[in-house]
Amino acid sequence: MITLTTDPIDVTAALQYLQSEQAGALDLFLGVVRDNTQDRPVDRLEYEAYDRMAISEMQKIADQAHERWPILRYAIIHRKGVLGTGEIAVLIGVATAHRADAFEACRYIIDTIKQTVPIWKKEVFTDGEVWVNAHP
Amino acid sequence: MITLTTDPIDVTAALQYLQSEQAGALDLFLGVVRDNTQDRPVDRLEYEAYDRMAISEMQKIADQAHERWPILRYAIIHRKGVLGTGEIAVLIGVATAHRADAFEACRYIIDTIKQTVPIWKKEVFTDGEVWVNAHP
Amino acid sequence: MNTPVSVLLFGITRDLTGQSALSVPVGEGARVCDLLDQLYQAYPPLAGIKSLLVAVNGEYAETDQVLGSKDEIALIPPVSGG
Amino acid sequence: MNTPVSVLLFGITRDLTGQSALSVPVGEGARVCDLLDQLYQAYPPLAGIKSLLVAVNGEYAETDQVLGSKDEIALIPPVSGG
Repeated sequence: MITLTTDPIDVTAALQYLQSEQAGALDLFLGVVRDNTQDRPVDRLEYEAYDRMAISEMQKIADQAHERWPILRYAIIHRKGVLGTGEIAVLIGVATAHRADAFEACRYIIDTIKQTVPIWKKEVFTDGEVWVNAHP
Repeated sequence: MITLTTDPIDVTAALQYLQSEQAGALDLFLGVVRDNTQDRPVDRLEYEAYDRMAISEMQKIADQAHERWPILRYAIIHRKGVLGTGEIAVLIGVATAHRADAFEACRYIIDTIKQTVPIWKKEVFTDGEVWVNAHP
Repeated sequence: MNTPVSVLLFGITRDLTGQSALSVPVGEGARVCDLLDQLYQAYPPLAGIKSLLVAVNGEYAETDQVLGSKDEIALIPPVSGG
Repeated sequence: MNTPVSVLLFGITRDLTGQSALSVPVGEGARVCDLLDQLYQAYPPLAGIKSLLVAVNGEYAETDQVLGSKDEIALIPPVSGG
């Protein structure tokens, strides 16, 4: 299940979806908006996506993970729009028979998402704003 | 937060507890009762604990994790008693500023729990039962 | 003869150009690198971005990929999702 | 002179002995390994367990640790939590 949404991420619904009779392990990663980056107070984050490509790139990552690990169910949900501190920006959930696979696949997915999926985050501070990673 | 309980594990309450203003990453691991072990159908699991020592050993593991990773909040909840398939046997949750720490600490905690904490699991099949790991 | 290609802009590229889409007249057989050269000339601040990739029809493109007028082209500044 | 120590049993050790606690008379200055020897003689099936550790007052004990009559002793067969 891959979702790109402006709505708040519903963790309970995702956990429900990830249930499977054969699953012995479930790893769930949540990326949350922190209240500071390098000690500079963050007021909010603004996430923007190239929707079509973001979804197809997330699908590629899920397919690669499926090839490498015996995944029973997965959920990838990325938020976009304006997020305040404490809000969930991304949810990755992986259910497998054994725990090593769940941890590894979950981490692979979030690590790769951060490298290849066309989603951009602007940090808005009380005294300015910056597109993350954009400058040398 | 360390809990050993006969009650069903409340994931939502644990996630609530794990929230923190500084947390940018939360990794949650759930160990779930599968419907089969080596293709033999499992009817239920029975978990038994040496309560006093199980709690102190879990506390040691949490303390070790705290020394190795900058953990903001953690939750370790282990179920005991009779569990049917699909029920959560263990929940490990770790909130950190950055994701690598959350993944590593969470995995360290569950891996070490399985090695040192005096909790025993009996698999009850439709045609017999066995204490897991007890025999050569 | 120049044909226009349409280019979608996101994140910092949108902020630097003040546009969320551009119509850029490129020569027949123009490649991704030719488009980038033109854009750098028109909008010099784009050169200050750490790494600027181009997607064609929703896929990352090599710099020598030839562009067509019906392609959906997008500038992909360094991503920062998650 | 033999003094009894109390031993808690869990999991497979409880099943094999049919007891959840035992009172074992051990000699003065008996160590963990002496207690295990006595238990193996009284309950030979215990020797079939892959690895049998002993906890004293809630801590894993070395085999040469000396036991006292007020210690809370427990047999720890291979754990299988999680």
